[in-house]
Amino acid sequence: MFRKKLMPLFFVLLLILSGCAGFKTGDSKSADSGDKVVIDFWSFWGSEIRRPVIDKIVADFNESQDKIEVKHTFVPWGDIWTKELAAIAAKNPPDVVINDINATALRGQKNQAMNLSRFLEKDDISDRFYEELWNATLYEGDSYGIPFNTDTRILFYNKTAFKEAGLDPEKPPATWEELWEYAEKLDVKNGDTYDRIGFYPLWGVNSDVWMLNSDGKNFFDEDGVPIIDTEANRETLEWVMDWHEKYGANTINSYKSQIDSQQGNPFFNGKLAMYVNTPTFYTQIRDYAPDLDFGVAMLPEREPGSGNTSWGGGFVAEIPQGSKHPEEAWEFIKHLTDVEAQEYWAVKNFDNVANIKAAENAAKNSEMPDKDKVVYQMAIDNMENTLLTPVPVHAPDFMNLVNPELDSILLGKKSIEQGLKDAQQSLEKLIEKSK
Amino acid sequence: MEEVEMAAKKRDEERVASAPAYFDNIHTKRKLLSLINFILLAAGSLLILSPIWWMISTSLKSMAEVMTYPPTFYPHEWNWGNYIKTWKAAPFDTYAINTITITMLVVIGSVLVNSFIAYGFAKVPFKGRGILFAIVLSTMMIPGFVTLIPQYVLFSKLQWINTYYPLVVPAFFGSAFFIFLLRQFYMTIPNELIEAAKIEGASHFRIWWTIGLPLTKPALATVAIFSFNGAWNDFLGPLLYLNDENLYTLQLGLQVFKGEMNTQWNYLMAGSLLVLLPVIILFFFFQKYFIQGINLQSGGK
Amino acid sequence: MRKKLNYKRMEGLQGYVFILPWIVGFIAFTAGPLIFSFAASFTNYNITSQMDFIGFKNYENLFTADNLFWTSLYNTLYYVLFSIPLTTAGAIFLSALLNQDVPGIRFFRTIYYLPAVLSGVGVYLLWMQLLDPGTGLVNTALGWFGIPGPNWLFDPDWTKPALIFMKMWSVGGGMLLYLASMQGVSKSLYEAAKIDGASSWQQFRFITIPMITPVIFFDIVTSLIGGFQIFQEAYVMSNGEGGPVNSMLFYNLYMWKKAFESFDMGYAMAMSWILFIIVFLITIINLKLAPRWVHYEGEER
Amino acid sequence: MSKIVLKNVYKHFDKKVTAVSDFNLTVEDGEFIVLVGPSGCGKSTVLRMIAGLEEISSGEFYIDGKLMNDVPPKSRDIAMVFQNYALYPHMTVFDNMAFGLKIRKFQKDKIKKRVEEAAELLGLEDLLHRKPKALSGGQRQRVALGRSIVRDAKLFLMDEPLSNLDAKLRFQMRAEIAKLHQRLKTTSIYVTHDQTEAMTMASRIIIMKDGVIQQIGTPKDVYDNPENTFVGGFIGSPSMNFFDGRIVNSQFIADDVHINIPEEKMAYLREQGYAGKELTMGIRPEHIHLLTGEEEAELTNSILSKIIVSELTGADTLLYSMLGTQEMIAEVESRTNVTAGEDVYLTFNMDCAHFFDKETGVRIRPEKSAVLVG
Repeated sequence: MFRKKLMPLFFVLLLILSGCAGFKTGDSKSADSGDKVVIDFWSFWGSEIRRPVIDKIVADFNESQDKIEVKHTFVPWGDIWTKELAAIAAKNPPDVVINDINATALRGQKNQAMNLSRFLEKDDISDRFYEELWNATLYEGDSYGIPFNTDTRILFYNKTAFKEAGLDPEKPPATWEELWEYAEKLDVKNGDTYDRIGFYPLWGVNSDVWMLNSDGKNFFDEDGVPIIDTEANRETLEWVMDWHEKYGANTINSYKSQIDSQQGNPFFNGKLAMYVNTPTFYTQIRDYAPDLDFGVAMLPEREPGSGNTSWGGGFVAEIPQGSKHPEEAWEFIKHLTDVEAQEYWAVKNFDNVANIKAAENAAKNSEMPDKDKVVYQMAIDNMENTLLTPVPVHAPDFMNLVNPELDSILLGKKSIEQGLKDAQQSLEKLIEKSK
Repeated sequence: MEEVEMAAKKRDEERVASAPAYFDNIHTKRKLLSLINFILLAAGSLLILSPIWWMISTSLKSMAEVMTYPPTFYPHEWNWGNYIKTWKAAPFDTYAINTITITMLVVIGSVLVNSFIAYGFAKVPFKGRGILFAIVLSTMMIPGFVTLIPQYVLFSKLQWINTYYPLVVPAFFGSAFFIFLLRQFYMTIPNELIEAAKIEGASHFRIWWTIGLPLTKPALATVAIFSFNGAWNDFLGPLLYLNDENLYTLQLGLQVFKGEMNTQWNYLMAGSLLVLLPVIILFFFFQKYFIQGINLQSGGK
Repeated sequence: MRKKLNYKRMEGLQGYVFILPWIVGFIAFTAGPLIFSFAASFTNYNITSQMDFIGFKNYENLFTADNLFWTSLYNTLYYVLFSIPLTTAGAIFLSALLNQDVPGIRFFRTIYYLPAVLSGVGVYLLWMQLLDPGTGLVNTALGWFGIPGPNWLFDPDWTKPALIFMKMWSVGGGMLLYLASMQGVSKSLYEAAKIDGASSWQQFRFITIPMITPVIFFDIVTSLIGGFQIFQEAYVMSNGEGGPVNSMLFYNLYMWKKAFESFDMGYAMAMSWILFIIVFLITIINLKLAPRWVHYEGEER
Repeated sequence: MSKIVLKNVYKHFDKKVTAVSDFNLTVEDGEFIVLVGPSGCGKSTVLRMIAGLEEISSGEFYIDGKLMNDVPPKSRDIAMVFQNYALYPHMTVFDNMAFGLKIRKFQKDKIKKRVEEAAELLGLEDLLHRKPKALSGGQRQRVALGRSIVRDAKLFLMDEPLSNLDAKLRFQMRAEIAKLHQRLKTTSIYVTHDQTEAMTMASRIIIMKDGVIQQIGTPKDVYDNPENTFVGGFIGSPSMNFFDGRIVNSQFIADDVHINIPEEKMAYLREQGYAGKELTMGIRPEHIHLLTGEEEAELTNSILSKIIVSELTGADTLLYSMLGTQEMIAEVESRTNVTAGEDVYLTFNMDCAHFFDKETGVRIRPEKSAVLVG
């Protein structure tokens, strides 16, 4: 009986579907409306907060002129780049894609992103952006993506807890030593467990950020030579290990899994007094713990004078290799990274933008509440401390080799000396191999 | 059928051995086994359901409560409105229709075509059958990533990007997993049945249609459910091949709740549960096809 | 001289007609990408800018200069070795329980099938919470029995067991297969066994198990193939990094990183062919061993 | 009208195993041929080749003079009953029986008429709407028969159709099949490993071993004149006694026992050079008689032996004893009160004894001309 039912059903379905939109072949882009050139723009901004903002920026651009029509498509976070890569390989890519800033040079080297020099020769817009960001887009002197937004790492601290512990809420810790002292005072122990933890450095960031902070140096020098086995890094890891011993693996892992899973954060209800994260973490405090009295500060220095170096990243707008309308795409990118769009983005999303002027305007924007302004200003101020760690083009997967060594050290399976030495060696081997 | 898992069985046996003749009574014994079985299943259900309870509970919390540390076991405030908000956060109506369209076609294709192919591999002798079947199996062994790019390029050349063809058409050419599965089921059909039909004058096509299909109904139901599941939950396919948001599917739609920095857990869980619901309902009612299975041996001994 | 088409040859032709959809699909959609990926494994292909022939260098590097290759292979073998027997036995056991006449059996079946339907990133993130060493449900539950739960995803010794544990949760998919196949077992066989005085366990062991061996075989072969390709759970649960001390760096995850993070596609393709050979050999061994224990009712005597 | 001929038919599997070799047979219209032999002797393979389920490796197969080698089963106009009946489990009895007719596009009312006729013939009228699983073994067997009958095929093939039935049902169905054949007169080929079925049903029996025909003949023929020790041993129950011995002076000497050979038998044995040689003597149990008096024993060709087991089968009694070191069974009247342990005199009816070549097992015949097999 089910065979008798199935066949007719099948044909009826086919009939209906032949008229369905999903079964019309042909290049969707060929359906250009009138004289306008339609360009495809892919981003991963689909949430109810971000989507309206980017849509507005796109709409503004579409209205501002009558030659180009931007079609914005949301593609899920993370997977967007797999899709982009496939589309580039098929020579049918979109015209503008938002991508990770740290791998821009790598994509330039691999010929995935278009060399933007020919546009920049006509309109040099490089001075719009923070220098560190702009440099990250360069491969052999040419830019392959235009910075859109960025981030940095700052210290959030609970002022109420500070007061309870007898600390001055307007005087956040300035050095690693102070951080430790403060944490000692902020800790509230209840038997074997903690009611409040003062601070733990590896929640929110990894140990590489602290190694960067310790001496302002990345794992590679300017010439791409690995410099991981250094005195500063050894000291940093010793310091991290001190924290590790202080709280013990059980407590640390339990909190960490909660923080990593992006569900629940002990900082919100005062169970954690100090926490390092991006300035945009503020939006979560604002939304989920509106009563929390907190302050923001730069990352402490390892020792006075060693610098408050922080770590950042961000996203660029790039034109994939093979785009059919690079000129029009460039026009749109210019709009996307110009002051007006950037300021709008910054204010509406409370996000750090790459455009310096837009960022500064945003910090003063009347739409921003005072508390927002304080954090935002801190983010801007921290930009000069902020370093990026672009993916080295000759060893893009070096973290695969470094991470396990760092893990082993933290798990006590290797000594700090041994771990760093091994990391250094395997990086040297990797560089050697790829040359 | 009376087979019961070991532990319960052993316990039962011990009891029977030591107990008075009362337990020798077949009905009592059967009832006892059934009770043990029920208790085991119920206990197991709790294990299975607890993660799902977590989803449900999260889906009803406010984001502020989701972010509370330590996490709460049940919502303090039941935000039923989350479900409506979730559905409205993106054009989920359209996504649902799209997903149903794709899924229906994939299921029909999978059930019909794989059964057809599997019959050939199981019941029609031909030269090179073994080698071809080995090739079928080996296509399962190549990791999908490495063919992802060339396959995309291929579909792009066919002008199939941004259509449902790459998602639907391959289902009409068989999948190794289903071919293998159905072949295993066909192998349990006695050859005598096929031979009898041959002698009665039926062609292989007729035998497949009148004997093969009805006799493998439980397996076809399995294929239907698996392929439904696969198409319904497919993420990578729609992600790669659909460029127009009007063509997006539910799984792609769910991704709007996940951003680069934070995730709207309550909506994501509500959305996941909503997307899950039709599958569960379908399964619940489709089960009868397993239960009314066909006794292949009943024609014989 | 043209050979006369006798009816056996005609039957053979019919066989090709049956598998024609697969052949067409294979040639149209699979063969090209496969050949391409094989060829590319001998090049430095990076998808976008280069594809130069470099002979066996990729393969050579894999075996001689890449520790992570061996790490990922070890991790994958570990996972396969433990997860396959556990999930297979679990699924058979579960389907035996679910194949009984117990009140509410349809609900139970649906419940146990639930995890198999729930797929995707959301579930893995959910499990990260459940496996939270401090406040997670798993360790909380273990605590009730006085068992101190391990650090699961933070302890390199426990990451893989955690994934296997998670896999056990969703044995419902396999359960479905076994349930379908158990319907084909004749009641009269059980009746005969009962008359012979077989206990429930003996009936299960000597009737049910042999009669469903074709599906057990299917399950083992396909889960082996699937097990070697474990990816998404590790990718999500280790934030794409491979977990503490690379303990979750499975073969496919490493391959993915090579292909889509370092864009060393040629290398990834070489890796995929090595995996293919490993899985292929294991499958061949499986197929060779099959006649010793797989019982096909439809087989020639 | 259908006459079938198989000429020099061979069947090889995988080019290595030869399942059937040099099979020659002519079946006249209306005959009921039974292929009998131990399992693995190739009898089912022969049947399957006739049905078209197996390819004929070499040789020719004709139905009514038409070469059928390359004709597909559906066009051979045959019907077949399978050992496990091969009923379609998802179809009712009616549909099972109607299946072949439907495929041959018979009109609906005609199908109905034929099925009902067959059902009546087999007493299945009340079961037509049932499915096979709701039938008893005997009923299923009838449906399988019915399915073949409705087709009104030229040739009727049966592959051990009774082997799954219990003894009583088997007996009953055996008679029914025989009756059916008498009524329908369809040429039939029947495969069994049970020699009793073969003896009772066949118009001619074909005994096979290791893919080779051992003997073809009427039941009486093969019983009385087995072509070789295999046939002699296979046909008949209890089976024929065989004794190894030698011929000395018109006497067959096995161990210490001397038995006189009748002169006419001795004549051709001598003629063919068996005098003084080792050979095998075969004698059926019913040709060994029990003697009562000692005097009688001295007069006739008799031996004294100790009974090991005495078995009453109903009409007869089986006496197990030893001839020297070789086992011997005698089938005697049931009324004799011989018990185990008793010493009795047994005599051989040597006119009914057969002599077989010790090397080849072939029966030594009066004329030297025929060597083996027809």
